[in-house]
Amino acid sequence: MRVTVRLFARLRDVAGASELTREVAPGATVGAVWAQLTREFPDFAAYERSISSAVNADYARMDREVRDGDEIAFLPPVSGG
Amino acid sequence: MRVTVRLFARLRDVAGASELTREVAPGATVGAVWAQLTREFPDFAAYERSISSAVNADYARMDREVRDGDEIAFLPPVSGG
Amino acid sequence: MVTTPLLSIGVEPLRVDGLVSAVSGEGDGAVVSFLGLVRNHNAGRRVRYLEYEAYEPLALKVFERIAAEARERWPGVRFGLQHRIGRLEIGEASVAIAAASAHRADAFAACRYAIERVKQIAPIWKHEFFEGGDVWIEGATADPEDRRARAEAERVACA
Amino acid sequence: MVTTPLLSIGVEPLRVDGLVSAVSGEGDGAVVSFLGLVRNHNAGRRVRYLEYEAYEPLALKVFERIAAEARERWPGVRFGLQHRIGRLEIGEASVAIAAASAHRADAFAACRYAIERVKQIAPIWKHEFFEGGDVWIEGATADPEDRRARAEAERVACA
Repeated sequence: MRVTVRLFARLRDVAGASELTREVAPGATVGAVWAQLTREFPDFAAYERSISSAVNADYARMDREVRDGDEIAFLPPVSGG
Repeated sequence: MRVTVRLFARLRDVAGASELTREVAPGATVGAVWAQLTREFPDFAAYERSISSAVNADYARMDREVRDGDEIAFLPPVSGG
Repeated sequence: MVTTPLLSIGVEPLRVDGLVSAVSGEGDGAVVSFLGLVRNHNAGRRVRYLEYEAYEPLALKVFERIAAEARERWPGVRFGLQHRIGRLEIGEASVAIAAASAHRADAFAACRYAIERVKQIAPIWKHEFFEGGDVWIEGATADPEDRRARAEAERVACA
Repeated sequence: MVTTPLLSIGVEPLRVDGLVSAVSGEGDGAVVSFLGLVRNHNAGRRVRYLEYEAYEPLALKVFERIAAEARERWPGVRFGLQHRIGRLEIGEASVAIAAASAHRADAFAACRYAIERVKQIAPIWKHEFFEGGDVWIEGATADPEDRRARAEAERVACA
Protein backbone atom coordinates (compact mmCIF):
# COMPACT_ATOMS: atom_id res chain seq x y z
CA MET A 1 0.00 0.00 0.00
CA ARG A 2 1.04 3.62 -0.49
CA VAL A 3 1.31 6.47 1.95
CA THR A 4 2.20 10.12 1.63
CA VAL A 5 5.01 11.29 3.90
CA ARG A 6 5.20 14.95 4.95
CA LEU A 7 8.53 16.27 6.17
CA PHE A 8 9.25 19.58 7.87
CA ALA A 9 12.14 21.85 8.77
CA ARG A 10 15.50 20.10 8.76
CA LEU A 11 14.00 16.73 7.86
CA ARG A 12 12.70 18.34 4.71
CA ASP A 13 16.13 19.79 3.96
CA VAL A 14 17.82 16.42 4.54
CA ALA A 15 15.35 14.57 2.31
CA GLY A 16 15.30 17.35 -0.26
CA ALA A 17 11.50 17.15 -0.43
CA SER A 18 8.55 18.22 1.68
CA GLU A 19 6.38 15.36 0.46
CA LEU A 20 7.23 11.80 -0.56
CA THR A 21 5.13 8.85 -1.62
CA ARG A 22 6.30 5.47 -0.41
CA GLU A 23 5.19 1.86 -0.61
CA VAL A 24 4.87 0.28 2.81
CA ALA A 25 4.05 -3.27 3.89
CA PRO A 26 0.46 -4.08 4.94
CA GLY A 27 0.12 -3.65 8.72
CA ALA A 28 3.09 -1.29 8.88
CA THR A 29 3.18 1.16 11.79
CA VAL A 30 4.21 4.79 11.74
CA GLY A 31 7.43 3.61 13.36
CA ALA A 32 8.04 1.18 10.49
CA VAL A 33 7.62 4.01 8.00
CA TRP A 34 10.11 6.04 10.00
CA ALA A 35 12.60 3.16 10.07
CA GLN A 36 12.25 2.76 6.33
CA LEU A 37 13.00 6.47 5.83
CA THR A 38 16.00 6.30 8.16
CA ARG A 39 17.52 3.61 5.95
CA GLU A 40 16.96 5.90 2.99
CA PHE A 41 18.19 9.07 4.77
CA PRO A 42 20.77 8.06 7.39
CA ASP A 43 20.83 11.62 8.85
CA PHE A 44 17.27 11.02 10.10
CA ALA A 45 18.75 8.71 12.75
CA ALA A 46 19.77 11.71 14.86
CA TYR A 47 16.04 12.39 15.39
CA GLU A 48 15.26 8.88 16.64
CA ARG A 49 14.47 10.05 20.17
CA SER A 50 13.08 13.51 19.46
CA ILE A 51 10.70 12.95 16.56
CA SER A 52 6.93 13.34 16.79
CA SER A 53 4.52 11.96 14.26
CA ALA A 54 1.05 12.59 12.94
CA VAL A 55 -1.38 10.66 10.78
CA ASN A 56 -3.82 12.60 8.64
CA ALA A 57 -3.02 15.82 10.52
CA ASP A 58 -3.57 14.43 14.01
CA TYR A 59 -0.82 13.56 16.42
CA ALA A 60 -0.28 9.78 16.48
CA ARG A 61 2.08 7.43 18.28
CA MET A 62 4.76 5.42 16.51
CA ASP A 63 2.86 2.18 17.14
CA ARG A 64 -0.16 3.37 15.17
CA GLU A 65 -0.92 1.18 12.14
CA VAL A 66 -1.09 3.08 8.91
CA ARG A 67 -3.63 2.59 6.14
CA ASP A 68 -3.44 2.89 2.42
CA GLY A 69 -3.57 6.55 1.44
CA ASP A 70 -2.68 7.93 4.89
CA GLU A 71 -0.69 11.13 5.20
CA ILE A 72 2.13 10.45 7.67
CA ALA A 73 3.99 13.50 9.02
CA PHE A 74 7.29 13.48 10.88
CA LEU A 75 7.87 16.48 13.08
CA PRO A 76 11.29 17.45 14.40
CA PRO A 77 11.30 19.32 17.72
CA VAL A 78 9.09 22.36 17.34
CA SER A 79 10.11 26.00 17.71
CA GLY A 80 7.02 28.11 17.15
CA GLY A 81 6.15 31.18 19.14
CA MET B 1 -0.69 81.80 55.90
CA ARG B 2 -2.83 80.47 53.05
CA VAL B 3 -2.87 77.08 51.38
CA THR B 4 -4.80 75.63 48.50
CA VAL B 5 -6.64 72.40 49.28
CA ARG B 6 -7.39 69.93 46.48
CA LEU B 7 -10.15 67.39 47.05
CA PHE B 8 -11.02 64.35 44.95
CA ALA B 9 -13.78 61.82 44.42
CA ARG B 10 -16.21 61.60 47.32
CA LEU B 11 -14.31 64.19 49.37
CA ARG B 12 -14.94 66.63 46.56
CA ASP B 13 -18.63 65.72 46.53
CA VAL B 14 -18.89 66.13 50.30
CA ALA B 15 -17.17 69.52 50.27
CA GLY B 16 -18.96 70.63 47.13
CA ALA B 17 -15.70 71.93 45.70
CA SER B 18 -12.57 70.48 44.14
CA GLU B 19 -10.41 73.33 45.37
CA LEU B 20 -10.55 75.42 48.52
CA THR B 21 -8.32 78.14 49.91
CA ARG B 22 -7.87 78.13 53.67
CA GLU B 23 -5.99 80.11 56.27
CA VAL B 24 -3.85 77.88 58.47
CA ALA B 25 -1.69 78.64 61.47
CA PRO B 26 2.07 79.05 60.96
CA GLY B 27 3.82 75.72 61.51
CA ALA B 28 0.64 73.76 60.77
CA THR B 29 1.08 70.21 59.50
CA VAL B 30 -0.86 68.47 56.75
CA GLY B 31 -2.66 66.64 59.56
CA ALA B 32 -3.69 69.96 61.11
CA VAL B 33 -5.15 71.09 57.79
CA TRP B 34 -7.06 67.80 57.61
CA ALA B 35 -8.36 68.23 61.18
CA GLN B 36 -9.49 71.74 60.34
CA LEU B 37 -11.39 70.45 57.29
CA THR B 38 -12.96 67.65 59.32
CA ARG B 39 -14.45 70.24 61.68
CA GLU B 40 -15.84 72.03 58.65
CA PHE B 41 -17.07 68.83 56.91
CA PRO B 42 -17.93 66.22 59.57
CA ASP B 43 -18.37 63.49 56.92
CA PHE B 44 -14.62 63.66 56.31
CA ALA B 45 -14.13 61.90 59.64
CA ALA B 46 -15.00 58.56 58.05
CA TYR B 47 -11.77 58.85 56.07
CA GLU B 48 -9.57 59.43 59.13
CA ARG B 49 -7.75 56.10 58.75
CA SER B 50 -7.81 55.70 54.98
CA ILE B 51 -6.80 59.12 53.68
CA SER B 52 -3.56 59.82 51.86
CA SER B 53 -2.13 63.27 51.34
CA ALA B 54 0.14 65.12 48.99
CA VAL B 55 1.91 68.46 49.07
CA ASN B 56 2.59 70.21 45.78
CA ALA B 57 1.77 67.05 43.84
CA ASP B 58 4.06 64.73 45.79
CA TYR B 59 2.92 62.23 48.34
CA ALA B 60 3.55 63.57 51.86
CA ARG B 61 2.93 62.32 55.37
CA MET B 62 0.44 63.91 57.74
CA ASP B 63 3.27 65.23 59.94
CA ARG B 64 4.72 67.31 57.11
CA GLU B 65 4.76 71.06 57.87
CA VAL B 66 3.04 73.14 55.24
CA ARG B 67 4.25 76.45 53.87
CA ASP B 68 2.47 79.50 52.63
CA GLY B 69 1.13 78.88 49.14
CA ASP B 70 1.38 75.07 49.28
CA GLU B 71 -1.12 72.92 47.42
CA ILE B 72 -2.36 70.26 49.85
CA ALA B 73 -4.27 67.33 48.35
CA PHE B 74 -6.37 64.80 50.25
CA LEU B 75 -6.81 61.48 48.49
CA PRO B 76 -9.49 58.99 49.45
CA PRO B 77 -8.65 55.32 48.74
CA VAL B 78 -7.75 55.05 45.07
CA SER B 79 -9.50 52.95 42.43
CA GLY B 80 -7.66 53.42 39.17
CA GLY B 81 -6.94 50.67 36.68
CA MET C 1 4.60 59.78 12.47
CA VAL C 2 2.80 60.43 15.72
CA THR C 3 4.84 59.56 18.77
CA THR C 4 3.00 57.76 21.53
CA PRO C 5 3.89 59.07 24.99
CA LEU C 6 4.95 56.15 27.14
CA LEU C 7 3.30 57.53 30.29
CA SER C 8 0.13 59.56 29.94
CA ILE C 9 -3.29 60.48 31.25
CA GLY C 10 -5.99 61.85 29.02
CA VAL C 11 -9.50 61.65 27.69
CA GLU C 12 -8.67 60.05 24.33
CA PRO C 13 -9.59 56.40 23.70
CA LEU C 14 -6.73 53.98 24.35
CA ARG C 15 -5.38 51.60 21.75
CA VAL C 16 -2.78 48.99 22.42
CA ASP C 17 -0.99 48.82 19.04
CA GLY C 18 0.61 52.23 19.35
CA LEU C 19 1.83 51.54 22.86
CA VAL C 20 3.18 48.14 21.85
CA SER C 21 5.14 49.71 18.99
CA ALA C 22 6.40 52.49 21.23
CA VAL C 23 7.92 50.14 23.80
CA SER C 24 9.35 47.53 21.41
CA GLY C 25 12.97 47.60 20.31
CA GLU C 26 15.00 45.38 18.01
CA GLY C 27 16.38 43.38 20.92
CA ASP C 28 12.95 42.53 22.30
CA GLY C 29 11.41 39.12 21.79
CA ALA C 30 8.23 39.64 23.78
CA VAL C 31 5.69 42.36 24.46
CA VAL C 32 2.95 41.78 26.98
CA SER C 33 0.10 44.24 27.18
CA PHE C 34 -2.81 44.72 29.51
CA LEU C 35 -6.05 46.55 28.88
CA GLY C 36 -8.46 47.27 31.68
CA LEU C 37 -12.01 47.37 30.29
CA VAL C 38 -15.24 48.80 31.64
CA ARG C 39 -17.39 45.80 32.56
CA ASN C 40 -21.16 45.79 32.35
CA HIS C 41 -21.42 44.51 35.91
CA ASN C 42 -19.70 45.03 39.24
CA ALA C 43 -20.52 43.71 42.70
CA GLY C 44 -23.95 42.57 41.51
CA ARG C 45 -24.81 45.92 39.95
CA ARG C 46 -25.58 46.57 36.30
CA VAL C 47 -23.08 49.22 35.32
CA ARG C 48 -24.19 51.96 32.89
CA TYR C 49 -20.89 53.81 32.53
CA LEU C 50 -17.91 55.00 34.55
CA GLU C 51 -16.28 58.34 35.12
CA TYR C 52 -12.60 58.40 36.03
CA GLU C 53 -10.90 61.30 37.69
CA ALA C 54 -7.21 61.75 38.49
CA TYR C 55 -4.90 64.07 40.33
CA GLU C 56 -2.99 64.35 37.10
CA PRO C 57 0.42 65.79 38.03
CA LEU C 58 0.80 63.32 40.89
CA ALA C 59 -0.52 60.45 38.80
CA LEU C 60 2.13 61.08 36.15
CA LYS C 61 4.83 61.06 38.83
CA VAL C 62 3.40 57.80 40.17
CA PHE C 63 3.54 56.29 36.67
CA GLU C 64 7.20 57.31 36.49
CA ARG C 65 7.75 55.70 39.86
CA ILE C 66 6.09 52.47 38.75
CA ALA C 67 8.20 52.44 35.58
CA ALA C 68 11.33 52.94 37.67
CA GLU C 69 10.33 50.16 40.06
CA ALA C 70 9.71 47.83 37.12
CA ARG C 71 13.06 48.68 35.52
CA GLU C 72 14.82 48.17 38.83
CA ARG C 73 13.23 44.76 39.32
CA TRP C 74 13.39 43.68 35.64
CA PRO C 75 16.35 45.48 34.06
CA GLY C 76 16.01 45.98 30.34
CA VAL C 77 12.21 46.02 30.31
CA ARG C 78 10.73 48.90 28.29
CA PHE C 79 7.49 50.06 29.67
CA GLY C 80 4.43 52.14 28.77
CA LEU C 81 1.38 53.06 30.86
CA GLN C 82 -1.58 55.15 29.77
CA HIS C 83 -4.71 55.85 31.80
CA ARG C 84 -7.89 57.34 30.50
CA ILE C 85 -10.08 59.78 32.46
CA GLY C 86 -13.54 61.19 31.90
CA ARG C 87 -16.63 59.24 30.92
CA LEU C 88 -16.07 55.68 29.69
CA GLU C 89 -18.70 53.42 28.18
CA ILE C 90 -18.98 49.65 28.64
CA GLY C 91 -16.19 47.88 26.75
CA GLU C 92 -13.90 50.88 26.58
CA ALA C 93 -10.38 50.69 27.98
CA SER C 94 -9.52 52.64 31.12
CA VAL C 95 -5.87 51.66 31.27
CA ALA C 96 -3.30 50.31 28.80
CA ILE C 97 0.06 48.89 29.85
CA ALA C 98 2.77 47.39 27.68
CA ALA C 99 6.08 45.84 28.72
CA ALA C 100 8.71 44.70 26.22
CA SER C 101 11.69 42.54 27.01
CA ALA C 102 14.18 40.18 25.41
CA HIS C 103 12.39 37.32 27.18
CA ARG C 104 8.73 36.76 27.87
CA ALA C 105 8.98 35.97 31.58
CA ASP C 106 10.15 39.50 32.38
CA ALA C 107 7.56 41.10 30.09
CA PHE C 108 4.70 39.19 31.74
CA ALA C 109 5.94 39.93 35.25
CA ALA C 110 6.57 43.63 34.66
CA CYS C 111 3.17 44.14 33.03
CA ARG C 112 1.33 42.40 35.85
CA TYR C 113 3.35 44.22 38.49
CA ALA C 114 2.50 47.55 36.90
CA ILE C 115 -1.26 47.09 36.95
CA GLU C 116 -1.11 45.97 40.58
CA ARG C 117 0.87 49.08 41.48
CA VAL C 118 -1.52 51.32 39.56
CA LYS C 119 -4.34 49.95 41.66
CA GLN C 120 -2.34 50.43 44.86
CA ILE C 121 -0.90 53.91 44.47
CA ALA C 122 -2.10 55.86 41.40
CA PRO C 123 -4.25 58.85 42.50
CA ILE C 124 -7.14 57.93 40.23
CA TRP C 125 -10.77 57.32 41.16
CA LYS C 126 -13.60 55.47 39.53
CA HIS C 127 -17.13 56.81 39.79
CA GLU C 128 -19.55 54.04 38.91
CA PHE C 129 -22.98 54.89 37.48
CA PHE C 130 -25.18 51.83 37.72
CA GLU C 131 -28.86 51.06 37.29
CA GLY C 132 -30.36 52.75 40.30
CA GLY C 133 -27.60 55.01 41.49
CA ASP C 134 -23.94 55.86 41.55
CA VAL C 135 -21.01 55.20 43.84
CA TRP C 136 -17.38 56.23 44.18
CA ILE C 137 -15.28 53.09 44.21
CA GLU C 138 -12.75 53.21 47.01
CA GLY C 139 -9.98 50.65 46.86
CA ALA C 140 -6.55 50.96 48.40
CA THR C 141 -5.17 53.61 50.72
CA ALA C 142 -2.36 54.96 48.57
CA ASP C 143 1.07 54.71 50.19
CA PRO C 144 3.96 54.41 47.76
CA GLU C 145 6.38 53.71 50.62
CA ASP C 146 4.44 50.69 51.88
CA ARG C 147 6.86 47.82 51.34
CA ARG C 148 4.27 45.16 52.00
CA ALA C 149 2.10 46.47 49.16
CA ARG C 150 5.06 46.43 46.80
CA ALA C 151 6.01 42.91 47.90
CA GLU C 152 2.43 41.80 47.30
CA ALA C 153 2.53 43.24 43.78
CA GLU C 154 5.74 41.30 43.12
CA ARG C 155 4.19 38.13 44.51
CA VAL C 156 1.12 38.46 42.28
CA ALA C 157 3.40 39.16 39.31
CA CYS C 158 4.87 35.73 39.97
CA ALA C 159 8.31 37.32 39.83
CA MET D 1 -16.41 45.23 9.38
CA VAL D 2 -13.68 42.65 8.96
CA THR D 3 -13.96 39.80 11.40
CA THR D 4 -10.72 38.63 12.96
CA PRO D 5 -10.44 34.86 13.14
CA LEU D 6 -9.63 33.88 16.70
CA LEU D 7 -7.31 31.05 15.70
CA SER D 8 -5.27 31.42 12.53
CA ILE D 9 -2.02 30.86 10.68
CA GLY D 10 -0.99 33.00 7.75
CA VAL D 11 1.55 35.24 6.09
CA GLU D 12 -0.11 38.56 6.90
CA PRO D 13 1.45 40.85 9.52
CA LEU D 14 -0.07 40.47 12.98
CA ARG D 15 -1.63 43.33 14.91
CA VAL D 16 -2.88 43.09 18.42
CA ASP D 17 -5.77 45.58 18.38
CA GLY D 18 -8.00 43.45 16.17
CA LEU D 19 -7.41 40.35 18.24
CA VAL D 20 -8.04 42.24 21.47
CA SER D 21 -11.36 43.52 20.14
CA ALA D 22 -12.31 40.09 18.87
CA VAL D 23 -11.91 38.40 22.25
CA SER D 24 -13.41 41.13 24.44
CA GLY D 25 -17.00 41.05 25.59
CA GLU D 26 -19.09 43.36 27.73
CA GLY D 27 -18.50 41.27 30.82
CA ASP D 28 -14.73 41.38 30.52
CA GLY D 29 -12.65 43.66 32.71
CA ALA D 30 -9.22 42.61 31.49
CA VAL D 31 -7.52 41.64 28.25
CA VAL D 32 -3.93 40.45 28.32
CA SER D 33 -2.08 40.08 25.07
CA PHE D 34 1.27 38.68 24.08
CA LEU D 35 3.29 39.40 20.96
CA GLY D 36 6.35 37.35 20.12
CA LEU D 37 8.80 39.52 18.18
CA VAL D 38 11.75 38.67 15.96
CA ARG D 39 14.85 39.71 17.93
CA ASN D 40 18.05 40.95 16.31
CA HIS D 41 20.11 38.47 18.30
CA ASN D 42 19.85 34.88 19.48
CA ALA D 43 22.35 32.65 21.24
CA GLY D 44 25.15 35.12 20.50
CA ARG D 45 24.32 35.34 16.78
CA ARG D 46 23.28 38.46 14.89
CA VAL D 47 19.96 37.52 13.37
CA ARG D 48 19.14 38.83 9.86
CA TYR D 49 15.62 37.46 9.52
CA LEU D 50 13.54 34.36 10.27
CA GLU D 51 11.41 32.05 8.21
CA TYR D 52 8.59 30.20 9.92
CA GLU D 53 6.99 27.08 8.56
CA ALA D 54 4.01 25.17 9.92
CA TYR D 55 2.11 21.97 9.38
CA GLU D 56 -0.95 24.12 9.04
CA PRO D 57 -3.93 21.75 9.45
CA LEU D 58 -2.37 20.17 12.54
CA ALA D 59 -1.28 23.55 13.92
CA LEU D 60 -4.85 24.84 13.73
CA LYS D 61 -6.06 21.75 15.60
CA VAL D 62 -3.38 22.34 18.21
CA PHE D 63 -4.53 25.95 18.61
CA GLU D 64 -8.06 24.65 19.20
CA ARG D 65 -6.67 22.23 21.75
CA ILE D 66 -4.77 24.99 23.56
CA ALA D 67 -7.92 27.15 23.58
CA ALA D 68 -9.90 24.24 25.02
CA GLU D 69 -7.27 23.59 27.69
CA ALA D 70 -7.28 27.26 28.64
CA ARG D 71 -11.09 27.35 28.84
CA GLU D 72 -11.11 24.19 30.93
CA ARG D 73 -8.56 25.63 33.37
CA TRP D 74 -9.93 29.20 33.36
CA PRO D 75 -13.64 29.00 32.58
CA GLY D 76 -15.01 32.14 30.99
CA VAL D 77 -11.76 33.21 29.37
CA ARG D 78 -12.13 34.21 25.72
CA PHE D 79 -9.07 33.44 23.76
CA GLY D 80 -7.38 34.25 20.44
CA LEU D 81 -4.15 32.91 18.95
CA GLN D 82 -2.61 33.84 15.60
CA HIS D 83 0.74 32.69 14.25
CA ARG D 84 2.53 34.09 11.27
CA ILE D 85 4.55 32.02 8.79
CA GLY D 86 6.91 32.90 5.97
CA ARG D 87 9.72 35.42 6.12
CA LEU D 88 9.73 37.78 9.11
CA GLU D 89 12.03 40.76 9.57
CA ILE D 90 13.51 41.98 12.85
CA GLY D 91 10.83 43.56 15.03
CA GLU D 92 7.92 41.83 13.32
CA ALA D 93 5.51 39.70 15.33
CA SER D 94 5.52 35.94 14.87
CA VAL D 95 2.69 35.18 17.27
CA ALA D 96 -0.16 37.15 18.83
CA ILE D 97 -2.23 35.86 21.73
CA ALA D 98 -5.06 37.60 23.57
CA ALA D 99 -7.06 36.40 26.58
CA ALA D 100 -10.05 38.29 27.95
CA SER D 101 -11.70 37.65 31.30
CA ALA D 102 -13.84 39.30 33.93
CA HIS D 103 -10.75 39.43 36.15
CA ARG D 104 -7.14 40.09 35.31
CA ALA D 105 -5.61 37.12 37.12
CA ASP D 106 -7.28 34.66 34.75
CA ALA D 107 -6.44 36.72 31.67
CA PHE D 108 -2.75 36.88 32.60
CA ALA D 109 -2.57 33.18 33.43
CA ALA D 110 -4.41 32.01 30.31
CA CYS D 111 -2.28 34.17 28.01
CA ARG D 112 0.97 32.95 29.54
CA TYR D 113 -0.20 29.35 29.51
CA ALA D 114 -1.06 29.61 25.83
CA ILE D 115 2.35 30.82 24.69
CA GLU D 116 4.02 28.08 26.72
CA ARG D 117 1.80 25.47 25.09
CA VAL D 118 2.45 26.90 21.63
CA LYS D 119 6.16 26.43 22.22
CA GLN D 120 5.61 22.91 23.52
CA ILE D 121 3.22 21.40 20.98
CA ALA D 122 2.45 23.61 17.96
CA PRO D 123 3.93 22.04 14.78
CA ILE D 124 5.75 25.20 13.75
CA TRP D 125 9.46 25.66 13.05
CA LYS D 126 11.74 28.64 13.02
CA HIS D 127 14.52 28.86 10.46
CA GLU D 128 17.03 31.44 11.62
CA PHE D 129 19.15 33.31 9.09
CA PHE D 130 22.04 34.98 10.90
CA GLU D 131 25.26 36.69 9.90
CA GLY D 132 27.35 33.82 8.64
CA GLY D 133 24.80 31.08 8.15
CA ASP D 134 21.41 29.66 8.96
CA VAL D 135 20.02 27.10 11.37
CA TRP D 136 16.73 25.37 12.09
CA ILE D 137 15.81 26.04 15.68
CA GLU D 138 14.74 22.83 17.39
CA GLY D 139 13.01 23.22 20.71
CA ALA D 140 10.60 20.78 22.30
CA THR D 141 9.60 17.30 21.22
CA ALA D 142 5.90 17.83 20.62
CA ASP D 143 3.66 15.55 22.68
CA PRO D 144 0.24 16.96 23.48
CA GLU D 145 -0.47 14.08 25.87
CA ASP D 146 2.58 14.79 28.03
CA ARG D 147 1.08 15.74 31.38
CA ARG D 148 4.34 16.99 32.79
CA ALA D 149 4.67 19.52 29.98
CA ARG D 150 1.14 20.75 30.58
CA ALA D 151 1.76 20.98 34.32
CA GLU D 152 4.92 22.95 33.65
CA ALA D 153 2.97 25.39 31.47
CA GLU D 154 0.47 25.84 34.31
CA ARG D 155 3.29 26.38 36.79
CA VAL D 156 4.92 29.04 34.62
CA ALA D 157 1.52 30.69 34.15
CA CYS D 158 1.47 31.10 37.92
CA ALA D 159 -1.99 29.58 37.91
